[in-house]
Amino acid sequence: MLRVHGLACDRGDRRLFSDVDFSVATGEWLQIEGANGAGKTSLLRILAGLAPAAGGQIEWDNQPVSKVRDEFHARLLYLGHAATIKDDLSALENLQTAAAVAGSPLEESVALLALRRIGLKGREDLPSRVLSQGQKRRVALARLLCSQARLWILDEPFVALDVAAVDLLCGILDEHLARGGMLLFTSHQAVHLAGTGSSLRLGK
Amino acid sequence: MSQRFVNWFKFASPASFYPLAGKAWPWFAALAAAFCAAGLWLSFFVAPTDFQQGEGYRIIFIHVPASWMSMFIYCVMAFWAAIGITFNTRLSGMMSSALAPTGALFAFISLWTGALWGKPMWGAWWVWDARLTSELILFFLYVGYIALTAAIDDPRRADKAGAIVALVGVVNVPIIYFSVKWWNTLHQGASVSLTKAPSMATTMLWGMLIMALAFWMYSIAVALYRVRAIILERERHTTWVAELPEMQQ
Amino acid sequence: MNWGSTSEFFAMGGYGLYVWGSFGVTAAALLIETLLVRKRFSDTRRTLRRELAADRDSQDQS
Amino acid sequence: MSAFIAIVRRDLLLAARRKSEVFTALFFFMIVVSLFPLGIGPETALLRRIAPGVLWVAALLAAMLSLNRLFAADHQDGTLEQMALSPTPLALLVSGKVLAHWLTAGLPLVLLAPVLGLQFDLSARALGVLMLSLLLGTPLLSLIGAIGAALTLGLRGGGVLLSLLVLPLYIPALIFGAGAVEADMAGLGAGGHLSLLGALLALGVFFAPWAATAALRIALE
Repeated sequence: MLRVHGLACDRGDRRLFSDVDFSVATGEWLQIEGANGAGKTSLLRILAGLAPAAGGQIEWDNQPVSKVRDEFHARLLYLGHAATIKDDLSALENLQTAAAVAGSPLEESVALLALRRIGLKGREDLPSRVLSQGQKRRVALARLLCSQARLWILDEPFVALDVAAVDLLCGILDEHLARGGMLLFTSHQAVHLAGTGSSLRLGK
Repeated sequence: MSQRFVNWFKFASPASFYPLAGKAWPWFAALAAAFCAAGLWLSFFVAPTDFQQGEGYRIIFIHVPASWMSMFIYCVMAFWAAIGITFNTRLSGMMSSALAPTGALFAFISLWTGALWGKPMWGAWWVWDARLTSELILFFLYVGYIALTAAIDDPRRADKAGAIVALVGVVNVPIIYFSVKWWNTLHQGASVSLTKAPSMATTMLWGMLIMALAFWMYSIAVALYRVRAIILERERHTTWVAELPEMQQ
Repeated sequence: MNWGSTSEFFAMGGYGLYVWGSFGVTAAALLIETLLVRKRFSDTRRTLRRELAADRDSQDQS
Repeated sequence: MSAFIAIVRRDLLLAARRKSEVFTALFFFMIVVSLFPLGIGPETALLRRIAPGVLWVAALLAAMLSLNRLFAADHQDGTLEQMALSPTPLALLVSGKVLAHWLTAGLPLVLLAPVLGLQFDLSARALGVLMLSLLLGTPLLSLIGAIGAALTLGLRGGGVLLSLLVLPLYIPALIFGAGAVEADMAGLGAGGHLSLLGALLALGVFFAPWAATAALRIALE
């Protein structure tokens, strides 16, 4: 259970947003909307613990997140705007390294299975340099398939994906929610997900 | 007890430190002028001519205090850096960046006067004496600090990065000093050192101490004045700045 | 008193260039620093005053 | 620990796929060292005297070349954020990156140095001490360099600033490293210098990842 109360964020001298309240319980999703520069990415980064908040509290399982930081990070999967894909490594190497850094190393067979499901069959060993933008996003999203994290925080997960990939991703997100996972994401488009969800609009 | 604790943190906020610094700096400036006059009088009229070095030795009355100050100011910067990192106070970063230019200036004065002392005594403008070399490296450390904090646009980030540089530097200063000293003895044997002037008379020591006090008071006065400017620059959008008497009219 | 005359004082026993070079540059450096700090402070104060005055004007009009 | 190994493995893989960067630094080292005799003259006694200093300064500059990119790519593609969110402490992962940097930028210098030392007519014994001093000293260069690289991450003119910050801190390593070889050639024994270099290395292993991590967190905010 993630609960946020009175959250505020500054950039330089300017206040991006303030008094943001919401909570996400098991099996729920929250879509964060807002114009460019409204602070969507900043909000996600604050929630993930990458940036400090200018005010307010974030609670994880009824405890301030600053007190249970390690436990929170072990339960969290954050995919930022950047692709986190190294051009010189293959899709398989990228996926395995990312998973190992996140603390849950993958067997090669499991990783291959995930890449196959995300639609990269036959491209597992190519250097990521030769993959298209959308295929690189798929490599990054393959991490979702192997993730044991309860809370997913995704920044613009639908960008650069074709229709088939959007459907595939929605399916993956539905599965996660059905397992009792929580999901926070930003997107400009309307998304149809199963389970209970709501949307939060930043800025005026 | 707790009352006193609260008070300290009250003065650590820029809003209450600004008027305090405004009241305090003239006193330190006056003290600096008084000590400077006394120190100059001691160093030119009371201290006798040195029988080995003639009148040239009078340079040490500013050289030695300036070297002391440059090292002392670096330590104070590191102290503020540590405070800033531990308590996350805004003022400490401002104090560090207010002190850095003055510290660099004293390091420069120390090098300049060292060269002017060395020319008549050693016959060369620059010798790789352990103390002079360490002072040069200290000057580089100051320049690094100032360049880094100037390159970062966001002042809060600049303060934090500067704090790390200051702390890493202060750990390294003794290591650098001893390594340079060792290097020096290995290469040219014990050379004439500035501070170990042959006949260190008590009057000379007093002259140096009083000049050091003058520099000290000067540094405090200038740092307080500069930190006032920094506070205004950083806190320009706050209401307390808008309500300051000097902002009216 | 160490000095017989003013010229003797300025000659510094032949070390005049070095001694006055040191003391002079030190005095100049400290003076310049003081002036620069004063200028920084008054510049900041002036810009802030103008900003605040402009803010007040726009508030009066609205 | 698996995350640490993954980071080291990944950085080594990346270096292996981009060999040109490693070789550029190595050739830079070779060229700088070879320039000195051309500037000073081929007199053997003089060359032997300046060899430890020249080799050490060149190694220092060559190790600096690749520091710029130590965290820059990871910062750009978001990998650094993932590292910060890892359950493994960031300082440990940073140590992994430093280790990989040393293996690709420091160790080759150590291996190449005796060959270049021959150009300066160093004795076999002096070459051995030179290698040993570089073996102890180059990890220190990577460790201190990581602090500078983290502090200048994403800044305009970061490269020049990095050298300004890091080079003064390299001085003790330079003094003890080059001093070890000189002391040995003068018949004084290199033990003191080498053990001090080792002590500095121990200090660096302990503190530098911590300081670099603190600097990285500032850059990430």
